[in-house]
Amino acid sequence: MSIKSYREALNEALFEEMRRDPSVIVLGEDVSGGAGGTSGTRDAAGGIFGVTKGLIGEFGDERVIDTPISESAIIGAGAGAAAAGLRPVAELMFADFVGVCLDQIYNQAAKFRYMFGGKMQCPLVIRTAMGAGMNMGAQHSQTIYPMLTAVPGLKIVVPSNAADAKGLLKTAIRDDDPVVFFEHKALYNKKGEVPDGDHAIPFGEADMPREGDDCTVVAIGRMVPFSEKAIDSLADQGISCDLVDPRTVSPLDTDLIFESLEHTGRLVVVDESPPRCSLASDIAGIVASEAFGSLRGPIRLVTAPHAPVPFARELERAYVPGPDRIAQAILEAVKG
Amino acid sequence: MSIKSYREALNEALFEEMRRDPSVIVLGEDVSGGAGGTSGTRDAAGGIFGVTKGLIGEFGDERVIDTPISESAIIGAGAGAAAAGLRPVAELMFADFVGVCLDQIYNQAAKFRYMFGGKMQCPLVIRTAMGAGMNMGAQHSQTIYPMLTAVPGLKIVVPSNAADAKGLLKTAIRDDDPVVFFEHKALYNKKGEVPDGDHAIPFGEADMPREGDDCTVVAIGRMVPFSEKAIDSLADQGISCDLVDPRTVSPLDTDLIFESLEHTGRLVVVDESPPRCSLASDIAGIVASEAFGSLRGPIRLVTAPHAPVPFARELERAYVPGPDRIAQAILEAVKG
Amino acid sequence: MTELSRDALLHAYRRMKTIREFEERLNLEIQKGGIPGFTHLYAGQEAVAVGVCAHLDAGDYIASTHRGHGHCIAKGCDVTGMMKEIYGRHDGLCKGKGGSMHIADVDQGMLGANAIVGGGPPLAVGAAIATRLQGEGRVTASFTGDGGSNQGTVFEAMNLAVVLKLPTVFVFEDNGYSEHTGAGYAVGSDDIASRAAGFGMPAEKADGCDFFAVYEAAGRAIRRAREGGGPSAVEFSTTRFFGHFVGDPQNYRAKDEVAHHRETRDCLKNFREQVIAGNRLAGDDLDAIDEEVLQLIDQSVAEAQASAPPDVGDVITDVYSHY
Amino acid sequence: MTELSRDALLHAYRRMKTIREFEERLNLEIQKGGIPGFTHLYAGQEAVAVGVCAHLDAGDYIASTHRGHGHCIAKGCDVTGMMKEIYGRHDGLCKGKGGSMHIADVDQGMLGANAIVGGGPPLAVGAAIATRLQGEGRVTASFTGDGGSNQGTVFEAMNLAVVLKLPTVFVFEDNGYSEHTGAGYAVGSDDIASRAAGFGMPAEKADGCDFFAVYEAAGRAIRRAREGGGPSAVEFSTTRFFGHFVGDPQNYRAKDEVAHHRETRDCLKNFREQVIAGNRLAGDDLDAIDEEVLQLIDQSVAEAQASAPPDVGDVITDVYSHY
Ligand SMILES: Cc1ncc(C[n+]2csc(CCOP(=O)(O)OP(=O)(O)O)c2C)c(N)n1
Ligand SMILES: Cc1ncc(C[n+]2csc(CCOP(=O)(O)OP(=O)(O)O)c2C)c(N)n1
Ligand SMILES: [Mg+2]
Ligand SMILES: [Mg+2]
Repeated sequence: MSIKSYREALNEALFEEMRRDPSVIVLGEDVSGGAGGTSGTRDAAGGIFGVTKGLIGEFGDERVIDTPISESAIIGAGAGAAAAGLRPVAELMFADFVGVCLDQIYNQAAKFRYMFGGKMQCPLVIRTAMGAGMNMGAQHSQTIYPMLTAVPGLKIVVPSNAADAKGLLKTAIRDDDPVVFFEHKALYNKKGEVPDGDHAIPFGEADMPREGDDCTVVAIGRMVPFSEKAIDSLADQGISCDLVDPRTVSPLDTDLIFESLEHTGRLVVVDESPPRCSLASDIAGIVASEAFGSLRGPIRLVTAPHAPVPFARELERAYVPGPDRIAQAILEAVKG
Repeated sequence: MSIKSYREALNEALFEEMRRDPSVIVLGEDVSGGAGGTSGTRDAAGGIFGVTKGLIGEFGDERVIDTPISESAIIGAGAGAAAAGLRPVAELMFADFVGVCLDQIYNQAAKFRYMFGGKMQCPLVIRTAMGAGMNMGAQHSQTIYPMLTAVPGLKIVVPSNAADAKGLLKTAIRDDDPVVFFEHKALYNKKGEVPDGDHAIPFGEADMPREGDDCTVVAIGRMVPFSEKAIDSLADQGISCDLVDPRTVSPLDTDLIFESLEHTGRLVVVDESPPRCSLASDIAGIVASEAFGSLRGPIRLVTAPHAPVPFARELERAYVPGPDRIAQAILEAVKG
Repeated sequence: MTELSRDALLHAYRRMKTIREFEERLNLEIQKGGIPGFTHLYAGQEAVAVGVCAHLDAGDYIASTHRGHGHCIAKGCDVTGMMKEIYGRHDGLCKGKGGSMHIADVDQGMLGANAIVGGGPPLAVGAAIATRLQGEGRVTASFTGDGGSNQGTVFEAMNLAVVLKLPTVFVFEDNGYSEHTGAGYAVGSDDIASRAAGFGMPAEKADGCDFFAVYEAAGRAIRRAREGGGPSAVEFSTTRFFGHFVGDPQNYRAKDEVAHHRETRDCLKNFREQVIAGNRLAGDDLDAIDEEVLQLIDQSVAEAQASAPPDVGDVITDVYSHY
Repeated sequence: MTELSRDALLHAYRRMKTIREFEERLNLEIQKGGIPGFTHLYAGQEAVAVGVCAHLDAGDYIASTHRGHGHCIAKGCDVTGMMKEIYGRHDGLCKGKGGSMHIADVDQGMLGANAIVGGGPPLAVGAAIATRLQGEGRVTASFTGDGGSNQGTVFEAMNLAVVLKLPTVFVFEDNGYSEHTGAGYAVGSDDIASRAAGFGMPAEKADGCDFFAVYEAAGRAIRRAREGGGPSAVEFSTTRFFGHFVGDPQNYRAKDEVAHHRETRDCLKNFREQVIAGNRLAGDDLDAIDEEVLQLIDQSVAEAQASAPPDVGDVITDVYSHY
């Protein structure tokens, strides 16, 4: 164990996996940086969030590939390289840019295995930065993962802390199916205990960072630390909650959610996305159809409003679900 | 009133709106067809499903614009023309192709009004053909509308019959916001009574083609006629249902759904999409949070499986929810 | 044609003839019914697929299009497995899950037909990243039509290949039409090759109805790629003998256009004339192949029609390796 | 420069100087804190935005980029409204909902800065469909960087504009870098103009640090568009005086590069020298403008800092016209 930031944990996972397996490559915009620059320095960026920092020094530019601003070509090249035997980790700088490469993700990589009768595999990992909180505006702050959770053939990972970031990225790279790995940009600097060396977390196994009796809270990504705050703030009112962090939303560990619900009977789902066709309504819908009997009251959905992400600090703060709104929803669920 | 096919109803709406308003234009691949061909015939296609047939003859090639295979440019040009004062109807030949133009739909057109403080409007209509049933395979048979329902700023229309097709397309063209209009390709030949002349159906007002007491069935697009079959097949067992056809899934008429539920207490949601983050789980989630008190039993979700759309007849038939599965779900809901 | 051995010539002719008969027969069978979906036939363009793939072996990859039967056969996919796939049978190349527009066989280096126009080139570029890293002088090629050449993904793929100096070849097949629209309308530049050249790679044009012209031009590009010379583009003018898909009324084409092309631009006829005139092969050699091919196609159709559909339980298999 | 009246010269200088001081001041204010998000400064490239927009009026449309302040000012957006927007104030040009990367003012024909690289050109092409149909000889222009020139959407937009012969101009600003990557690496072709020419439209290059060179080249292209001659591309080599965004350590740049460019490639210095040498304007004329501009910027910053944030209730307004 050692204390590392979410960013450092991801970087460590990449180093370890690239050392372990020579078929792992990294490609994307500025994953090294400095190509064609006047200083002659490579690794000038190491990814604009620094997650791929240092890789080119050890692995060279045949395995750490800077690309033009051509997301369809980046993701498509990743998918093609994966079909041809590599394990590419393609970086989509911001999740919002899925708009310029969705086809290669959802009609190509995601469908190869099925369309081709199980005979082609596509072990592609797409790493991407998502989420609001840094006033980057409507086109650089979206969560996006609900759109891709809807796509059969993809596995969707949303780590909420440094240890999971490392353990899930290692699993993603070793997985034989295409994985979209959503990193919350407001978490990159968040530090936590991270197991050293080989630490791989299986997909489809949720974590439960809080345990309690009165309510089950399911939260995703950055909403997990916010929910921990909310839950802890209710302790002095004698309210305790199970907090379920799915870690992967596809596959989704419904067992743990259902199990917890049998005990608590109350459900709050917290998702940074706008409400429609979100993970919040998705999980609520699954529960209402498969675990209805456990519900002792209405499910509370805590999401962003049905609006784009605004720029101004005050507006963005009002937009993103925070500990207060989560605590409020828990109170309503428990009292209601 | 006169009997028309879904295709003819759409074509009529386009003729009427283009006559009414010179700022309405149509653009897309082969919306006329024959440009650059050796026969010299224009209108060789009229859209590959024939929906734009005849328009070029009356309105000319400055208002009926054939384009190269460049969906980002098609949708982006539509958005830009809309921002500059036109009311473009852009055709995205198959909804599956959203993958090569999503950015222009969801980051551009959908967000203009909000990002720019309400000062820009984008009255763009994107018409697109969706759905399975014709053995077109994994990349030409998807429903897609759940992905776009998740996008604030878009209005999403899914007509289930010829009359609605005409009435909703006219409303879409007159609407000042971007609208994505999903036409089910298996419905194009379906005939029905269509009001002549000006017939515009407001968005956000669901229809109720069946009324009953035992269960509320909410179905979308082609699932509406399938649900009618299913409901009718249960009549002799003394089971009757409300059937709610939302017609527009964004905005969604939750009032009518809730009202019906108060009466029936049972809910079945039918969606041709795969289950995750679908309209089925979305509507179920909304009900479980806002109308929980009306529910007397688990919500039944009838969807496609979590898989791409298969090619072979037998597989596709097993993939698409049909009247039997819907009837089965209603029975479970009522008995359960 | 000097470079080609007698066996190579026979092999090329067999492949072209197999494609032709495969498509001619499909055209009939589809009209009879019994084949699901809609199918795009490659007849008329055989010289392109075969002339390019004659330079490739199973370790080299190609990415294809919605009109992929010819590319599959040229790259060595099993004809009966393809026919069964197109019929949607359980023992088709893709278990009946893919169909005509989604035939792939990675063991043959065939990365798949693709129902998304412009979907293939980025994949071929990525496969070239792999083959170069694996370091065995292997190359990749993508096929794109005149219509597909206008898709942004194809332009991005070309620039990326140039930037990374990848061993890949962009093959453009100008058959004159993108569905119902003429190439002269939708391709704004003088031609596809000059636009590709603008991206900073060698680009040449050749007659796609002349196998030898294709073979030579493709050979130069593929050799360059193998030798580390980076990507190239080759544009072939060709023609399709059928509509965009079976059932297309083809109102956009002059009445006599297809007949005229079958008369004057038939790559099989041309090949036969050239090899006989050059005393490389005898008419009997070719006739014998014609016979064998017809039998092969009969056989494959019979097997396909006799084969069972997939088990409906398979609708949910093969989505993931594990989930 | 003969073509330009004294007023036009003064106007151009004022706009360039306004952009320069706007950006220099933002660079300071951002480092002090108080400005949300991250901001891309246009300083160094002023001659391009102003030289192009000098040929446009409010009825003509432009589509901009993430580095849009210069384009906005050159097209006539209100400077104080922009400053307030960048500070995220309720009375900003976009009510504080857009911010630096999303400033638009449709009344000025400004279709918006755009945080999606390559997002703008398709919009400008579409606006040209509108202006042509509305038939008043109005034109549109899109601005794209060297990095953005590799985006598929830009290539598609160029081909579509050529096919439809639309009155639009593709302006490419090569400032040497795409974030941390050199243009020489990411643009595979010799240059952006030759690649654009391959699409079948006139394309020329000019020095983007010389206002008059920009003015002449842009003028030819815009005149061609107005007169129905169809689209053109113009590439301007320029330089950015700051990092990709404020805070960029710029490790990819040689230590002295920016200083050298400020010394030798400052479009404002060049302009001053040229107009004085040509006896078109006196130094005093320019000094007077410098004074006024500094006051304007001071004023706009003061107003922006004094202004109130948006009402949190507005987080859900302006999503739809009605819903
Ligand atoms: C992204 C996308 N857009 C449109 C289509 C519909 N479509 C299928 S084939 C085709 C024409 C392709 O023309 P070309 O590239 O010349 O190939 P050809 O059919 O001539 O072989 C079109 C428009 C598609 N499948 N994918
Ligand atoms: C589609 C997309 N990809 C990547 C980015 C991230 N990004 C923002 S600016 C930029 C560099 C743009 O370079 P260039 O076009 O030369 O414009 P400049 O910054 O030099 O003005 C990148 C990669 C983006 N905003 N959108
Ligand atoms: Mg073609
Ligand atoms: Mg640049």
